[in-house]
Amino acid sequence: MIRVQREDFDVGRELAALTAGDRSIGGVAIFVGLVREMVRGPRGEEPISAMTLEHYPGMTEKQLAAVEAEAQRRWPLARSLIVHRHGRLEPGEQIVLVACASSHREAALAACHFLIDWLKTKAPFWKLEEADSATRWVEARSEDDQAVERWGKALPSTTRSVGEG
Amino acid sequence: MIRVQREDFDVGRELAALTAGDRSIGGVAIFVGLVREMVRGPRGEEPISAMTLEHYPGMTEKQLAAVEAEAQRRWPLARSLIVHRHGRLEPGEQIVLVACASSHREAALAACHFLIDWLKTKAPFWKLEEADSATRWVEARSEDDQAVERWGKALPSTTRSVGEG
Amino acid sequence: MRLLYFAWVRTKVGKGSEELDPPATVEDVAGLLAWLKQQSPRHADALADLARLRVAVNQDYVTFDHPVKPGDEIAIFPPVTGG
Amino acid sequence: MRLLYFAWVRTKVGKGSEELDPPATVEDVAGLLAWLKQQSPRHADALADLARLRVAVNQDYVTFDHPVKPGDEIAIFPPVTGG
Repeated sequence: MIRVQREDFDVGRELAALTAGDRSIGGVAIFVGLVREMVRGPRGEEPISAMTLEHYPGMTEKQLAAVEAEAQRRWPLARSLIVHRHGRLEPGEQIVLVACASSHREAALAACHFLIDWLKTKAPFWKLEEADSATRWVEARSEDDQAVERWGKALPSTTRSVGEG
Repeated sequence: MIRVQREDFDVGRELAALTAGDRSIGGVAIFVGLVREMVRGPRGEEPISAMTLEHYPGMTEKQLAAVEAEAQRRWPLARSLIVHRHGRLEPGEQIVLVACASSHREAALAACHFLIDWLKTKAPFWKLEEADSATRWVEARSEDDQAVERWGKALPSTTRSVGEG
Repeated sequence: MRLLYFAWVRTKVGKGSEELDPPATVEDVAGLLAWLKQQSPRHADALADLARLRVAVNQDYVTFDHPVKPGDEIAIFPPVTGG
Repeated sequence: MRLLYFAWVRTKVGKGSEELDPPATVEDVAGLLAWLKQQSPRHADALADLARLRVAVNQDYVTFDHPVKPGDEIAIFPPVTGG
């Protein structure tokens, strides 16, 4: 299941809903992304007061559903969940939740890792940071591109970027 | 931090307590183990009505603290938490929680994976399954031994088993 | 043809979306980007460095040789930074 | 010397712990296990297959050649199955 929302989420409640009624589940791997206060700025590490997540409504849901389907295809998952927030968030706030439930612990852990790596490079979100009453768009990180490459070939119909053509 | 307890835990509340006050945290990787209803029995997959987790008080805390310290040594973690329950648990109940918080997503994910793998083979817990009004002790799985081997050499003072000598 | 802009592409162009009818000679993404640059100095500035742009046609990532046609929803944006 | 037994080692021995004073000739884990087997048929049954046993001395895993001495807390149990 995927959700794109402004509202915060409660990980305990999401976990209970995800696993409810399925007693084949032996493990749930979860990743929660938070807004960091210190970020890489033009003059090294510096604090931000907030960030705003812009997204592309419609495409976001389509891409998240595609990466979730890919995870379900690659690993034997009983259930999975992606919740991604948009709008203005302050340091310490939750941004994203990925949860993968499986009878097999390895499948849950690998699928969760895969989903957060893919999200970082495929989901159409953009972060605008506020620092010292100025704002700046966050640059994509080459580490994130490298992290996603470990998972092998991307889905041809949904994930090619311009530069790869 | 480590805790060994009979009581259930709320993952949302544990997560909030783990990250409170540290705004350097960019991601938290969590693993929650649940009691599965269907287990490998002598006649293939069969349902259990409950399991009882026996543990070695004192050594459990010592070993969990050692694996947590090893994770802290290997990865730049801001915070970490292991909660392991003991006593009688029914299918669907939570058994174990591992949570690793870091400014780096990869560190959080790897440390969480490491901790659950180590727990499985090092923490002195034993599962007694109840099925059809009979009980049986769960056998250790060779897959778990293999899973932990990927993380390289164990701590010499705490983790050698008899068979490795 | 519906054009959508996000993040700094949006702020540079000065709007989040617009309806445009490029000439029939515009057959693919590369042709569309070249034509769009000529629409205003703001478009030219936003689209100056093609290596920093990603394009989606009908909500799927595409390469520059992907065809475009009337009725398509075409989004232009920087590399994504969510998660 | 305090002996602790867990899981099926405990149920086979019939108790979770006992205080024992092995003779001075018992110097390591292997010697202790051999001596324990002679204490009762239940001990002999519980400790019959050494390959299925793990031992901790003072709450650390040890190998069979690890020394044991009076005052030690020595636990004998099957491979662990937590998590």
